[in-house]
Amino acid sequence: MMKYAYFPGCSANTTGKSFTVSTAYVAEKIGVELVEIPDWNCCGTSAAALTSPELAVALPARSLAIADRELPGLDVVAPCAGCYRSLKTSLAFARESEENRELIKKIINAPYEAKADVLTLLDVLATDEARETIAAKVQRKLRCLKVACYYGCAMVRPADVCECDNVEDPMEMDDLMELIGAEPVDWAFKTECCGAAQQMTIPVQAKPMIERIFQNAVANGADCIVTSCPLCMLNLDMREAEINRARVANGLEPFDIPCYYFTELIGLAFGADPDEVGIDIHFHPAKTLLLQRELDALELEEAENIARAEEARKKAEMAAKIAAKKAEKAAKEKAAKEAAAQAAAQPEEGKEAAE
Amino acid sequence: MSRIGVFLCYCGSNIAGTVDVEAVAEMARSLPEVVYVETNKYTCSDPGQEGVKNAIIEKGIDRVVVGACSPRMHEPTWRKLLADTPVNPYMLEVANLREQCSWVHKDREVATAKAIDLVKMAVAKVARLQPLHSIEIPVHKKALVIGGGIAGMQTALDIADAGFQVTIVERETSLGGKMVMLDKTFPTMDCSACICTPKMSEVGNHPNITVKSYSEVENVSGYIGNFEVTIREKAKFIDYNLCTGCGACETKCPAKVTNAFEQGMSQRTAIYKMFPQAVPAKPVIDAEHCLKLTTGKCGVCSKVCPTGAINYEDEDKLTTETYGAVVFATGYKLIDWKPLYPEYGGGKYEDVITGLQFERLVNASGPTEGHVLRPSDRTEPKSVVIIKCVGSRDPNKGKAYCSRACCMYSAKHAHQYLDKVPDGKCYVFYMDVRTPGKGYDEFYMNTLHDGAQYIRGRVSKIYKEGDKLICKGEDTLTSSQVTVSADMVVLETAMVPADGIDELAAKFTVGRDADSWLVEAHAKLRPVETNTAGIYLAGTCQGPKDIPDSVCQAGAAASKVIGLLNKDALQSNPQISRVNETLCQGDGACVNICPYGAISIVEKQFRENSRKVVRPVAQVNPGLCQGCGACTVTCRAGAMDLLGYTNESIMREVDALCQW
Amino acid sequence: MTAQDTIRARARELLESGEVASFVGWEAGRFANQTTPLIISDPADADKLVFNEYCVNTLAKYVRDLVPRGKVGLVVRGCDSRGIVRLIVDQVIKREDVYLIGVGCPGVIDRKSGEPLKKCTECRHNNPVICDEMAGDEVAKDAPADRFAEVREVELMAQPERSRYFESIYAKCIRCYACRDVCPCCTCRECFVDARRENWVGKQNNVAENRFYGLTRVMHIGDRCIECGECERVCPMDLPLMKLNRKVIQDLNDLFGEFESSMSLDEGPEPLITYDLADREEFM
Amino acid sequence: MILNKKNLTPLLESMAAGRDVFVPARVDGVAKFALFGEGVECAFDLVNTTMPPKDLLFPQTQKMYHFDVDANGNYRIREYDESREQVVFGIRPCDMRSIVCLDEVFLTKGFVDEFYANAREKLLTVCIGCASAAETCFCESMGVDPQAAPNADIMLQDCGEVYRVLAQTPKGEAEVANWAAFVEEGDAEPVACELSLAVDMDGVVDKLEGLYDHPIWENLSIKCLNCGTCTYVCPTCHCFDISQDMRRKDGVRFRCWDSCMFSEYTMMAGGHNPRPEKLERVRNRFMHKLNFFERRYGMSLCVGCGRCVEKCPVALDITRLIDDIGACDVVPVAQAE
Amino acid sequence: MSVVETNEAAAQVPENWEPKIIAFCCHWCTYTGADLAGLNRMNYPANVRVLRIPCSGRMNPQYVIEALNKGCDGVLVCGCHPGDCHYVTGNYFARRRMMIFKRLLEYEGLEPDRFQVRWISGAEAGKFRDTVMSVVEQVRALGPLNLTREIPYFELPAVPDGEEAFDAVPEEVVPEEVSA
Repeated sequence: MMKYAYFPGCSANTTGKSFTVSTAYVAEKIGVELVEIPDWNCCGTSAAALTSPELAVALPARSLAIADRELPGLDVVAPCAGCYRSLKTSLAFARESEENRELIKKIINAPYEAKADVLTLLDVLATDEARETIAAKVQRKLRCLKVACYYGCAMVRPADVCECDNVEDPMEMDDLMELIGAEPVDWAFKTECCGAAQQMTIPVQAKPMIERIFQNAVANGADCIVTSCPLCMLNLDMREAEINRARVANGLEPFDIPCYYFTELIGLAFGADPDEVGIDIHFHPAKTLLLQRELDALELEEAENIARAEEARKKAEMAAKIAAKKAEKAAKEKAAKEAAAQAAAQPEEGKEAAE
Repeated sequence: MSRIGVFLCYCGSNIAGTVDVEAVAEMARSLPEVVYVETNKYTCSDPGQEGVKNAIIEKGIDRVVVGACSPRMHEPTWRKLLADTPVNPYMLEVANLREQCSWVHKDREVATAKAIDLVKMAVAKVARLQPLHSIEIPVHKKALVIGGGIAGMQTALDIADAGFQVTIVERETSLGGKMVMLDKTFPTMDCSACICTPKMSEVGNHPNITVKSYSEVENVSGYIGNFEVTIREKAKFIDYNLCTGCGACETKCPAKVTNAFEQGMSQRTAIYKMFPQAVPAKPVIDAEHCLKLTTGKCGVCSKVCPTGAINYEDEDKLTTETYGAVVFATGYKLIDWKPLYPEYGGGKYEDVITGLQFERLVNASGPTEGHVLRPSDRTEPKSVVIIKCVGSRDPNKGKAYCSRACCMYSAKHAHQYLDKVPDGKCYVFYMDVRTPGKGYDEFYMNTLHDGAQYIRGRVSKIYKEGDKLICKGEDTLTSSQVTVSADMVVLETAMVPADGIDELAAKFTVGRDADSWLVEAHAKLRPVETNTAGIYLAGTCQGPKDIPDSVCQAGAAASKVIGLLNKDALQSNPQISRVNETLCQGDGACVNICPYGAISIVEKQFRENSRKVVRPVAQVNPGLCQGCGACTVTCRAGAMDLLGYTNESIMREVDALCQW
Repeated sequence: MTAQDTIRARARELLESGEVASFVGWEAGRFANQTTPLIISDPADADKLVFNEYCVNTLAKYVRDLVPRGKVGLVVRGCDSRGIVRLIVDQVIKREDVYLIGVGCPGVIDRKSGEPLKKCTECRHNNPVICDEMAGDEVAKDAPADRFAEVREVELMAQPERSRYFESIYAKCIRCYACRDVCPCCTCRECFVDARRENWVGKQNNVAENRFYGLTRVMHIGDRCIECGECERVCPMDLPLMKLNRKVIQDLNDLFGEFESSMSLDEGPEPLITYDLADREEFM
Repeated sequence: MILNKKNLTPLLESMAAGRDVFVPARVDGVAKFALFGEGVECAFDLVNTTMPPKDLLFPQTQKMYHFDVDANGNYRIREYDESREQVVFGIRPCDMRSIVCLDEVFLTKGFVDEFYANAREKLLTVCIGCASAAETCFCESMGVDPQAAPNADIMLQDCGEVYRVLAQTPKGEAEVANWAAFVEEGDAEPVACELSLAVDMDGVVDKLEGLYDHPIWENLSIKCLNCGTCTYVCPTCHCFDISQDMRRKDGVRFRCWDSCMFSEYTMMAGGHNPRPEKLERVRNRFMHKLNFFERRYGMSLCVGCGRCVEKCPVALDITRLIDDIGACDVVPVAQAE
Repeated sequence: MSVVETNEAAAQVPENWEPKIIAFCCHWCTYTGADLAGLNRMNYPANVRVLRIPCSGRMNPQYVIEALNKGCDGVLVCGCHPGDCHYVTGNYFARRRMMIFKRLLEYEGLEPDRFQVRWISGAEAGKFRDTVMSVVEQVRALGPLNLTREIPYFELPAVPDGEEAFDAVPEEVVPEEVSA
């Protein structure tokens, strides 16, 4: 039974609504219990560090302290990458030395042992137990859907805090996609920055960062981009229209790349209807591609069935010919043996006759 | 009773100016065991020295104190002077009355009092000194050069030309090292093989040089003049006396092995010559990949060999010889950039290659016969990006130092590329261009004129889009972002020491710095010597450098070796440690404190209280001991003492100073 | 089977089988609860061996004179075993020269006062660190309060007071060298005090010469001291010698990292005969 | 004549007027004879001091001569004489008996050691008998009466509350003469002092001569540490070494205690050592205590004070040796002609 | 054994008292630095006498005790900067030994400034001069070393009036015959 303390984060019921809905759906389906941390507070990703370093460390620590106290023994899951990084940095700071923990305790004036670990949703779903249940629960493989897995920066950097295996080329989400039948594409912008807040402050310079991501995805044959961070989703999905407008103005082909949360696709694979997993509230139209690919999948299946049937027929034919040949050979041998036996028997008859 | 002579010098007015030398002389006469005191205007002058010599002989003096300038200045002079008298040159103590007394104190009375103290200390010390004699250390007139690259070969040639026997130990199957892999050499662009292979054949045929290819140093003992080195000649499975080098076997061998010489861009057979002009020009069987040796099947080469030179039962051969001097010329290798730079693809993209790979591409005997074809699809790259300082000057991911030669050979690469692909575009991302040699900057200017586009900035990311390699970087001069889509990228990676240098250097107790480069005795004044006497350095093993510098160092190292081997014997430094065996308990505390490994524990037989006893005692190797005295302090019983600075003499010096 | 019986039985067996040439233990002394070291080579004497909470002496150093006669059997508690390790690491004897019968030590009682000895209250390793076999199982013992309490107490004194304190110590010393002769670290063939040529220490008994001897001895054994406390116990003038030894041990631990000397045969070199490039720099 | 114990302190104060009076006291935790004065409280309750009183007659380090070279270059030697009028008050009978031994060594047989002689003349010995004994005392076995000291100037026999004063020498009588204020007439019976430890000494001296190679020395010496404790706390040990402390042109020649237990004691030039091993050294010490001295001076050099038994780090016990010698069955060798 | 009385005579500072400091300098670096100070005609107080040893690794703590016992008021030990040692590792060992020894001496009541160790390279003439000047000032401030030591205070024996010296050889003494 997989049970975790759940830190939703501010985007859960706002911009990241579909992420939360699909996460709930998937979690319920594979039996992962996410117990929300009571009275959790903002993780401070956006502005805390600007005001004071102590605040940036203490804000997330308060929620972690509540988790330690209320939900002892449970690790904390923070699906949103921004929350994950803040919590993880605070945890690393607390575990670094005794004085650091004392400082935090003084600020949040509550006991805090920094026992619970902080995980991303990917870590949770990447465990063997979760993978088995996912594989078992898959009803419809999302075949011929080419996905470009986009991890963003917050989940992987800084490497020593986020304990990421390969900062440039992580594979956790790719493996999950393979599990549900999709085809992850090998591309180079998995952890490239999406411009995050800069999209608001210096949009002109930041726009190309997103455009490049789409360009590389398309260049490597991806149909869509799968991500696990509400902010990345926001930047990619919401700003695709603007970028397309700009491209059309410059006479370039507009992109048609929908973006999904990986939990949405897993939900689909479990047979969920797109609306159930929050695919209805995307900026860029996301359903048409799914239907298209569903159709392709069916056609592919059909073609495969035909091919398989053809193969079976051919095999049967050849088997029959072999059997016929074998029977013929056996018959010939029997005949030869009888002839030989008769020849041996004659001299005896001759001999008997002679006595 | 010893007869001490004290000779005080005026040094013109340098000492007499603030020290009342006569008063000091007067005091000295009253010191016990002092029989003769003489003052002199210039003791170091010839007449002065004559005066001292006569006084010594006349008065039968057996110990001498000279109160004059610093011992660092004229101690050798006084020692030579004593050599002509019956007095042993080490029965001498110098009181520094000039640099540390007259020159640094103004008050005449205070300076004289200090001078008196210094002379008293000197007299007290000289009274306890013993005559010391240096011993002769035989010098074996043979040199060992480790490494057969250009540095090793040049050193060996110079030593051999001076008439001494030289052995070159080369780990690879042929001489040549990295230089023979190159195509052209800057700044003159003359073909590397054309200037390297003649050297190789000269070495191969030189009567005084024995080349031990495919061999490594197994272990070492001994000291300067007498290095006992055991060399392991790995099994070649080919009898070099019979083999004519015809190459028939190489053509028939079915095995396919990635060719390290071609930087992994082509295949070679199990029985192979590293490259056509290899010296020795005979193949070697690679035991790991030869089907016969691994699975027992095949054996084609022995069938086709006209002279029957193949012998599958060949074994490693260990030979031990004594050498007078050892020269390290172990060279360098390129840093393994793949794990360090995932942002450049981390080795995923086949067309992101290193400088040496590029050298093989443009080399006529390389995998592409000199045509610049990119490894992935063997098409001619129309645009190439060269990135400098990959791994160099990068303390976070690579090495902090600058690898010195890459600025020049990256310009060479650009020039070669533009030369071979006239319509090609070449971009060079750089931080700085360092061209510190004769004709170097002109060479760089030519490359600029050829049309190479130098962009000042680092490449932050390389990714593949379609069949293009997109290089994202910045141009700090225009402070703008730059994206270049290239067909091929050449990384000029950092130089690091060759593999296995730590173990090899440890065997010779040669120091290494934090990056494992061998440590020279003195960065400026003794760049080719090491702290271990008799061991010298040449080439990139001492640090990144280009071919001209390597050859320079090779010549320097050779001259040092020749200087050493010219002597039939060496005078050992007599001021070394000496063991008092009755006190020594053989606990070995001194052994691991000696920086030169000069002390060993040996079992010896003694007669103690009319009983024969065998027990371990320490033994000092006069050739290795440099006389630092660290062992005398760790020896609690005081069994180890340093001649020239014995515990007793220092104690009496302290006593002499303290009792007014 | 008490530990004492096991020791007696094993001693007899070892001597009879000839596996050891001599066996070192304790025997009862003349007075009540008094023990004295006993070295036997005849199996019959094995029954004289005793082991109780009055075995005051540390036996390690006797092995040095017995090894020429052949293998030596020895009863070892915590301090004895560390003494043996010290002798082996200092190459005075070899490991195969001794056969060690380990025994857990409950702490030795002073036969007069009935109180545990000072060295036993401060003991941190009462079970043998090496032994060939155990006679009786290990004895749990809670670690002493504060290993460097005495040292800190002296460090807190003002400088003139500390100077007078140590001058009074060196005034009492009668230079009988019992502390040197009992210490397993002091195994030089000829001690520096007898080096007449260097004349480090004069033969007269005054504060200056006693200070020279005291300071030098601490510097010689400081990084190898096994803290057995024997030097303090045997000193006829009851000088607090461990205050000096523990001061050096405390500084070594603070400056160069924890080093417990003589705990195993393959421990690294002692702190003062090795170095670390990252050592603290305070002389620049 | 009797002296009430209460009057002890006033008596001491009066005696200390012109002279140094040494009393048994605990100084910095060490029981020894210290100069009576303020800050030193007497410890007559001590059975005996750790450091013997021999230090007053034969100090651990005694300056003998000062020598230098005078203006015209010849040697000039000046002798130190640090002897002063001293009183040792509270010395025990066994230590008084040890002074007899020291007198024999330093004053008889043809050479008078004037340093010792000066000190000895100026010493007034006031011996106090023992009412009780420590567990290590065995003076009776060595022929010492715990309540009597024939060679003491004044003998105070402990009679419980009072001392019985016996002036035994002219000097003693002169001294007692001016004790008038503190003593009363009358007599008292000295308390008998029983000793728990006794050894049988008869025949031991002769037997020792036959035991030269007997294994008892081996068993005894093997556990000795060869430190100098026993020799330095022993009241009768009198071996010394002479050395000098040089300065450039002058120096002091001094005498200092030495111990036959140190290997360096018998180290000869060239490295030969007649007593190289512990066995020879331990045997030599006990032979000197129990045999050599007897043969030369007719008295045992061990007074049974028990200090060495008390202070030996390895509890090497002379009394057990004597018992073992008694138990040996070796026939004594004929008397040397 | 007389009760310990620290040398009262040493406690009062004689009026023209000058601190006597011995400096053990390593031949390759500090001694060269000192010579360089001379070449540059720098000036520093003359209270320091330099004793040349091959390397700071040669510095035996027993020399320091000897110096303090025999009359020095301060001891300075100098060597090459760690890493520059001519004998490669000499000063690494010295650094550890001197750190421990300095703490031990201070523990025994020696004022910290009386025993100092400094790494001075062959080029740091200025640093040598400054070190000498600061050590001399610090020791002068501390006054004479207040440590019990008999050596400098040979109380000369009182010469009996009129008699200059006596014959070293005592008069003939006839040994009594040995008593039975």
